[in-house]
Amino acid sequence: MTLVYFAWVRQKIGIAQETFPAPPNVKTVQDLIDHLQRRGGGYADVFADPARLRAAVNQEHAPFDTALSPDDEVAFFPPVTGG
Amino acid sequence: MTLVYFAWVRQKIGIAQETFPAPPNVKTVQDLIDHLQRRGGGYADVFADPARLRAAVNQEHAPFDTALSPDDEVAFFPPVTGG
Amino acid sequence: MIAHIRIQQEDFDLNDEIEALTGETSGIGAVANFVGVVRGDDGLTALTVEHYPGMTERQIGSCVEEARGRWPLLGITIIHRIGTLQPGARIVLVAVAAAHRGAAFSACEFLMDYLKTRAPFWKREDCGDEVRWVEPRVSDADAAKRWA
Amino acid sequence: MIAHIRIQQEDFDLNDEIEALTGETSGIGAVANFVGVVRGDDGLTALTVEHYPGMTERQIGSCVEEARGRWPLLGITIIHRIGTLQPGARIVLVAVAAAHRGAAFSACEFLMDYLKTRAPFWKREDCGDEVRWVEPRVSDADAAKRWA
Repeated sequence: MTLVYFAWVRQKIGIAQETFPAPPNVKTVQDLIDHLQRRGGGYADVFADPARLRAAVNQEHAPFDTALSPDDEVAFFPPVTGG
Repeated sequence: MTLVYFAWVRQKIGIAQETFPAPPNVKTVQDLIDHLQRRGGGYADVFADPARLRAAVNQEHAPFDTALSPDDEVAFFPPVTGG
Repeated sequence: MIAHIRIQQEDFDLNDEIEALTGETSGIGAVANFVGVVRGDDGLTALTVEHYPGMTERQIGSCVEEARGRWPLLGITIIHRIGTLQPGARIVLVAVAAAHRGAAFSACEFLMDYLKTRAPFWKREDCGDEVRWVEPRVSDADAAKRWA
Repeated sequence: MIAHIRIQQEDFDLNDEIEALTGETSGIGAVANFVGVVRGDDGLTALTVEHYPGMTERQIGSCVEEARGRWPLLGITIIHRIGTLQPGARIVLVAVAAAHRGAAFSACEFLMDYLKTRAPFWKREDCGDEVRWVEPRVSDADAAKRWA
């Protein structure tokens, strides 16, 4: 699984992208959020309040109950502010 | 009174502008239409069907019951098609 | 708020017009524009636009005043070309600047609807040897009624 | 119908973009455009736009497809700038060509509303020494809901 971060999510975590070998209990975006939050540091800060976050799976907007597969690209970012 | 004509109204009458010393019985735009229609020729043709015409008095759109004064500029034209 | 109204034969430069609008005020975040183009369908070979000098500026000016009263606008530019135009030529520009896009879009549509039904312009179409004056579209009258 | 979607640092030329749109088809009578500008209020010194390459093009592409299904359109150009922009700079262009203005205006507003709420762009504001990420506006979410 590839994880990508944008805007203040990227700034707090400190990296833009990482490879993540998902353990078997990470079945949805919400599972992934719970898992990453337990890493502490910037991750704990970012994922402590998931209501401030949005996710995309394979470049499509994805609610947190979206199921994940090992080859997915999962992105976390704040609500978009373009235009 | 000054009379001005535009688009096919001007083409049928054959002139763009004329000075018109209004007789006392021409009190409204409708009176003027009736008067001009009796001139015959291109005037009769143009003013035979007033529903196809619009008028302006002193450069403001004017319904046919608008009262006229001797110094007015009165325009006749088809519905506008700009933009 | 500055309003630029011009009736001219020449084409216009969109970059210059938008820069002139946005350069005047620091609070502008949105510019909605409408560019009208001479349609080349139905065998049209040329379009000639005639207007009523004086009344045109007066009617467009009153449309602008009405728009200013309805929305918080920061700038308006209206350019209408006259004379003979070829298919594909630009015929009209309405550009409206505001802080946010809602007001800019609404005022731009409003101004186009009012321009179409109030400003004294008339279009004559040349289709080969045939010449005809354009008839008003009922949909334009309906569009203008939305704002009443 | 041709759709041009570009994500770029450079500014764009409005004349060129409108000519490219209208030169493609003879039936175009209306081009509605929206130009977004970096507002210079609140002491803003610079605005930096970040995006998610790949997802951006995909999301804008699906907005374009949805617009094409709703209105009879003849051309769409969407340009969004990225990187650091100064106050007064142009940030986005949405241009929509159609035979008549109703469809062009509606689709242009629709695309802006969807772009604001779906395309993965984020804005960071520099106000002197202070840096802050722009928060989404509730009014943008409400605007997008109109089309649901």
